[in-house]
Amino acid sequence: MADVRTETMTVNMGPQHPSTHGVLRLVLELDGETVVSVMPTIGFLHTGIEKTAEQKKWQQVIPLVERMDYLGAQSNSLAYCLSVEKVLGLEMPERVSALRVLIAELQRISSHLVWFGTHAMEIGAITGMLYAFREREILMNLNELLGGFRFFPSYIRVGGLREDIPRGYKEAVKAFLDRLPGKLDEYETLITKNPIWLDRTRGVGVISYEDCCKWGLYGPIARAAGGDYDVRRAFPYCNYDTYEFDVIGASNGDVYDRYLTRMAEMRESVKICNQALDRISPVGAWACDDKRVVPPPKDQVYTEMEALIQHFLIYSQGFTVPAGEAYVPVEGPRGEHGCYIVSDGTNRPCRVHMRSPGLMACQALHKFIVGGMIADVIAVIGSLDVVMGDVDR
Amino acid sequence: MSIGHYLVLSGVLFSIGAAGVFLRRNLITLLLSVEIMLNAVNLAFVAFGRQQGTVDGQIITFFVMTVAAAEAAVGLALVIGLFRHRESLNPEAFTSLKW
Amino acid sequence: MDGWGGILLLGVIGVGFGIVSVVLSYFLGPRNPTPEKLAAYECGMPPVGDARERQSVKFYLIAMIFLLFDIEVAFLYPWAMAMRQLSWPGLIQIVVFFLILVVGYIYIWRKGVLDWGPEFDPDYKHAPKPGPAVVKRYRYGTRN
Amino acid sequence: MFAGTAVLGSLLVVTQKNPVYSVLALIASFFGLSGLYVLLEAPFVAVVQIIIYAGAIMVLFLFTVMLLNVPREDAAEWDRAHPLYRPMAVRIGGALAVLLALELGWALSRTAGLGGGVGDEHPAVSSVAELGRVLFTDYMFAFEVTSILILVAMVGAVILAKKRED
Amino acid sequence: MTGIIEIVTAPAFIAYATLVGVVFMALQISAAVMVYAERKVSAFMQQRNGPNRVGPAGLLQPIADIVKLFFKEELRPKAADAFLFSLAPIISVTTAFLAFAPVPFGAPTTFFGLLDEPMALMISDVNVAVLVIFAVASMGVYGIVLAGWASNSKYSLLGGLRSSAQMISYELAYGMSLATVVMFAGSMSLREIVDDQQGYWFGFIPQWYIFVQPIAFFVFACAGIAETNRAPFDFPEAEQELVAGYHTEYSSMRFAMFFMAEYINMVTVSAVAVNLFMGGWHGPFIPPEYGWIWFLIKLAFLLFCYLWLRWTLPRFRYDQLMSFGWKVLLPLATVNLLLTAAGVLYFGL
Amino acid sequence: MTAEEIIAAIAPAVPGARFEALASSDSAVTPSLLVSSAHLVATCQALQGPGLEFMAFSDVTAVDFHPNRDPRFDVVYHFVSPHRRTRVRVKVRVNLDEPVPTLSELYPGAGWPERELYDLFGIVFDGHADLRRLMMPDDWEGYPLRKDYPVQLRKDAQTYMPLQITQEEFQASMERDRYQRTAPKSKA
Amino acid sequence: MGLETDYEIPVVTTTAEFVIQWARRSAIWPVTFGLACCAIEMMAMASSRYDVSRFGAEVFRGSPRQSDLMIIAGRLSRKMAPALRRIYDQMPEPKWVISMGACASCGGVFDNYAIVQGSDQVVPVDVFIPGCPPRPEAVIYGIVQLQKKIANSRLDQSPKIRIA
Repeated sequence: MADVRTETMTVNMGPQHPSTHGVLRLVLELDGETVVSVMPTIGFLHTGIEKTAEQKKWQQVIPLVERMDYLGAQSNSLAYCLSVEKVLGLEMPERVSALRVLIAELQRISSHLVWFGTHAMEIGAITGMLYAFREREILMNLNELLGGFRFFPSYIRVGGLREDIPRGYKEAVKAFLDRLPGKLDEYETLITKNPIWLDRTRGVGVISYEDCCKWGLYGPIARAAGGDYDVRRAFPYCNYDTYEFDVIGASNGDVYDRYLTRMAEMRESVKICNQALDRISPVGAWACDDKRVVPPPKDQVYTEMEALIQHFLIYSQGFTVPAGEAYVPVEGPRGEHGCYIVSDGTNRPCRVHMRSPGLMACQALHKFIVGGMIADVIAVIGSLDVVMGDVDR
Repeated sequence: MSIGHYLVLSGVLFSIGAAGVFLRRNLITLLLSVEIMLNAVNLAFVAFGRQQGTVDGQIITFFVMTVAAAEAAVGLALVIGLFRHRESLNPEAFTSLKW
Repeated sequence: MDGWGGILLLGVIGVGFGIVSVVLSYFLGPRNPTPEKLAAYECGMPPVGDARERQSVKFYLIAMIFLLFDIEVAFLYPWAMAMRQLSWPGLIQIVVFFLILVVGYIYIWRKGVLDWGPEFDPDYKHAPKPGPAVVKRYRYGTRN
Repeated sequence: MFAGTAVLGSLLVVTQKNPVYSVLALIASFFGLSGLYVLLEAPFVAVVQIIIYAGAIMVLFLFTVMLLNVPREDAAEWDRAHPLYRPMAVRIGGALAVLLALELGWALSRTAGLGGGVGDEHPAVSSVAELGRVLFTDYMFAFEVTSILILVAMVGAVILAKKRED
Repeated sequence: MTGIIEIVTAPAFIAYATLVGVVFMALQISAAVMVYAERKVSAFMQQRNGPNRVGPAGLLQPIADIVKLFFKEELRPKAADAFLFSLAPIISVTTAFLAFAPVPFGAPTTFFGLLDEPMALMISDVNVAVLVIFAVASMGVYGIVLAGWASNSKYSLLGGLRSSAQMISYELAYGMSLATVVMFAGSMSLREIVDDQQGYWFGFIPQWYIFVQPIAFFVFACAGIAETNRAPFDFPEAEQELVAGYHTEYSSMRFAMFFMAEYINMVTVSAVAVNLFMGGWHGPFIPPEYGWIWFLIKLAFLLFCYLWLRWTLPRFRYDQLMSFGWKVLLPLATVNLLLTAAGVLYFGL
Repeated sequence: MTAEEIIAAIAPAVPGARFEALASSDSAVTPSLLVSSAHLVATCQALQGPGLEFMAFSDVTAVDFHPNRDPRFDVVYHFVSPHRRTRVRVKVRVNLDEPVPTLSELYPGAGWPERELYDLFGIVFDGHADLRRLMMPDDWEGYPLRKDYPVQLRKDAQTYMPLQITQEEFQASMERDRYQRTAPKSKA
Repeated sequence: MGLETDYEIPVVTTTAEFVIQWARRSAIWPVTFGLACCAIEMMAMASSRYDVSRFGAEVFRGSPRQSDLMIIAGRLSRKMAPALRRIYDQMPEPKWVISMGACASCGGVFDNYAIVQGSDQVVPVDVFIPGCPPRPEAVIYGIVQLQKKIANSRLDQSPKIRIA
């Protein structure tokens, strides 16, 4: 209708906006408070990581891919390492896999905590954010203990891990895992049954499971819409099939269900972490024993000529990966993080590509937003848990 | 202050309002001018009521206000409807009785 | 009449305070305008179009209903003050008054004037009523 | 002083070309009038004047102005069809207004007994309770009719404004 | 001339002028205190320290804020309407000050015998005080709507429109709840309403209207929070949606004035609530002469509740806000009003 | 499910197409097959068919083998069947300036990744509704992810933004400026 | 303009200068402007463990009109640079910029076509904070350094150098 058209208003949201999770830009067409159309624009954080990775050696790519999805950093590096190892044909010892599972699940908790904090803050419960960041600080400390770095420890390496876990790490993780469920209860008392929260999130941003598949939105979004697809179960990696845990889902596919799904996922992650902790012996293998990739132990480097040369080679020109390709999906905090690598047989990758769940979410944004209100836009973006580093790469 | 002062003021306001109605070519300003005229009348009512020592003047003022409010609501709704149709606020654009 | 002087005085003080601080700040602050600085803020993007677009008619309707109910409230106060003298007949009057207005209230409610949500316009998608929010747990069991 | 405000405000209403300013000037004018009401010892009317006129009717006007985005069109209108550019309209309109003013003045001058101070003869009735009593006894019927009026206005305005959206 | 001097030098006038000055300053200071309290209370709720570097325990923080804002550059977007852009914050802050005029904050006092006859601790004792508060509240809309419109920025405009629509929607409920109290007390003067709440039931429950009129208090509190645009109705401040709402384009002192107006409005609404529902300055243990201490205690409690809500509750969505105002509060207030009227007449209270 | 099984299942539905099973390091989980770009859409339709049900779009990317191979680009699609828990990789080999049919009709999720490939590789997708640059600024030159594009680029950062408005909007803003100029207060 | 040029009475202006600069440094309101990973650490800086509010700098304002400090938190892409510049331009003076992290300061690990190699190409930067991302303590330290810089600057010295 022509009249209605003249009464709409075009509003530009982002790139600098308090709640577009970084630098997403949305051009919204509003009729009063209702969103008539939305045009997302991305690329404000395009970092050229995939191009830069082609210039780096295989092992050097890890810090780069960690900075893609900066909240699910170690899920990214896990996906990358797994796919390189797939091309190399490496098999990891059980202890390494368990450690990787532990790290990936802690990363998931950390990412979900940030998600919870920002989501709560965007709907107005600012205090929620500070509570979530309080717990996240402990995870940051754990990272620091592990790799000397709060954010991007780069602890997962091709061929295993960087080094053995430090003394006291298991105890520290255990203490955190014991603390977390109580704190999650605290968040839930703050929010889950809050009538305003329910009003804001129920029936908002609904998507069906079929649409999720078509638009490539796996992960918590699809599971909240009724799917049960979880990479950890469907295509197990790191021996996930030997862990006892539930895949969490819900049925309505709205913002509230995504909230519930992620909250319950954190509890499941705690379960997995506990199981992984039980499997990790205090000392043991922290890398596979492939001489091509893993440098020999320090005492051998100091005493044996071959070991010294090997060490020198790995650290100067890196290792070569036979020509081939592999795509390994990993269930990251936001969905399927997959890494597609192509090697042309040299010591540098020919192509590194990360599948980005955030890109798909941004692309499908109009499915969630159109017909809703401005406030719903915020709630939806929060519930999709978009990380622009992951979207733009 | 005599009642005459109030009445003169009321008359001046009324004239201003009338001049607005006659001179302006903007429906909204026209309506505003009508409000001025109503207010002028109100002032006279209250002044007379005060002079007579009754509250009737004030009560009539209430009713005038109610009428003014109803007039504003319906008038502005008409303005909106007309504006959507003609994209103009000039009353001369609305000379035809049907569209 | 006593109190009104005070209100006027406070109003004058308030206006004066406002003007003084705006003027002071005008002279005290640095001043370095550039075209970008004076452009409208749009999250770091060049402004698209003009802000003085037409607004939704809903705002008008809300103001209109407010105006009419405001009169009702204004009539309420004299009644509230005189209620004890007027006794039951007064109450009956006001109830009748309200009942007539309730007709209008119900009418505007049914017309959707008070609804701001997406269901207001049939052009937009209806969000299905969400079912009970239950966390589903898919038990795969261990595969080993 | 209040009278000055009222007159000045009203003049500005008529002469401003931007309706937003007109609305604001009218609000100022209402404040002047409400000050006069206070002087006339009708504080309740004064406050209701502010509440209803300044607080509600003018908000409605302001919303309409914003809704229609009038200033731009009005400016264009002003350029094209400024009344001062159209001698005929000015002459007729001005003549009518002057005529009206004269007539009012004549009527006033003919009326006797305007010299006395307001409220000299009778004590002021500023009690709201008294007002309410009279309103709900003597003017009972008018009061109930008012509600019908409001109802009709409400329905009519909703129909008119929403017509195009159905 | 001498007459004027006599008036001006009369103790009553000096006391009155002092009173006005004190109230004015107190309101300004209360805004500063509220800024500090807001930051401290939020810090307390979020397990933080809050400001503690600027002055002792960060007490000078609000002063630093204000001074900084004073010396900040004034910006007026090119497309903005120059006059209205400057006028809007002035309207906001003036209405904020004005609303406090008819609010009493203590028993009439002679200032320890300095005055011949006791003077009411309020600026203006008018017999339609409740309506004056209502009227001033309805004027506050203009500051916001003009700020939004004059800025000529979309965020401002949307923020201004939605918050003004919100304010007028809640004004009705506000007026209704006030009317209920007026009807109950049979007076529109806040002083008389407060005096009507003296005494105790059963010797220990104070005769506050909050106990007889809990629904009216609830409606008043909701509407009051919405009128002052505080969480969970803080749409103009909805940073996450419209950046900063109607004052997106405001910088420097003009922004500070909106800020101040918000806090002063909070204080005023709380003060009105104290007077209407919580017995004003009446309270045990403290002689009536020092009733303002009770007043301040009650005020502080209400203000703390304000902050408490702000930092715990999520924000409503706009349509929910509007339907809450129109579909819940308004009928609730109306029914409450009529029932109260019937009750008053039936029991002959 | 191996690549051969998949080819056997879809071959009847795509007449005239020649499929080739490719070896890859992860063929146990993700079998790869190669089709010509002409049969891509039909192949994907067949993949959605019964028995395979690759309903879910996972990813599309491209690889540039510039100096080493003649059809220089591999366009690589990944599809998943969430409930059958299988995945498949479909490859198309194209050369420079050789368009690829778009899959965004079949899998709406392919829309932006295809735009990304257009942006970063310069691969044109036939029939794509909205083929614009996605990551880079609209006025960017070159396709950064090609092998013959430098990684480092020494050039100054742009600090102004070209106005991205339509002609009508521009005209409207000119109109508005005109009125501001006639207003007495403004100086210009 | 105003006090900026008016320093004929040294005692008054010195005191006034002290007070003004004290206020400016005590109430630094940052604009909410997160780009990438560093933004998360910036949020951590405001959260309970690090609590930048102790320095009066926790009032993150959404609108640049009301803020004093822009923290460029993360890598600055070429596409974002104009927007960043625009937001910087829209902040009222006096204004300061902290370049947070390696990427914002010099491009960091991302020495490639997409990233601006140092945000000082786009806006004048007052404080560079190293780290990838810097720890919240480092950011707070950077803010404290900025406070020192403000305290030691004179009112009549305009710190702004126009670039581009």
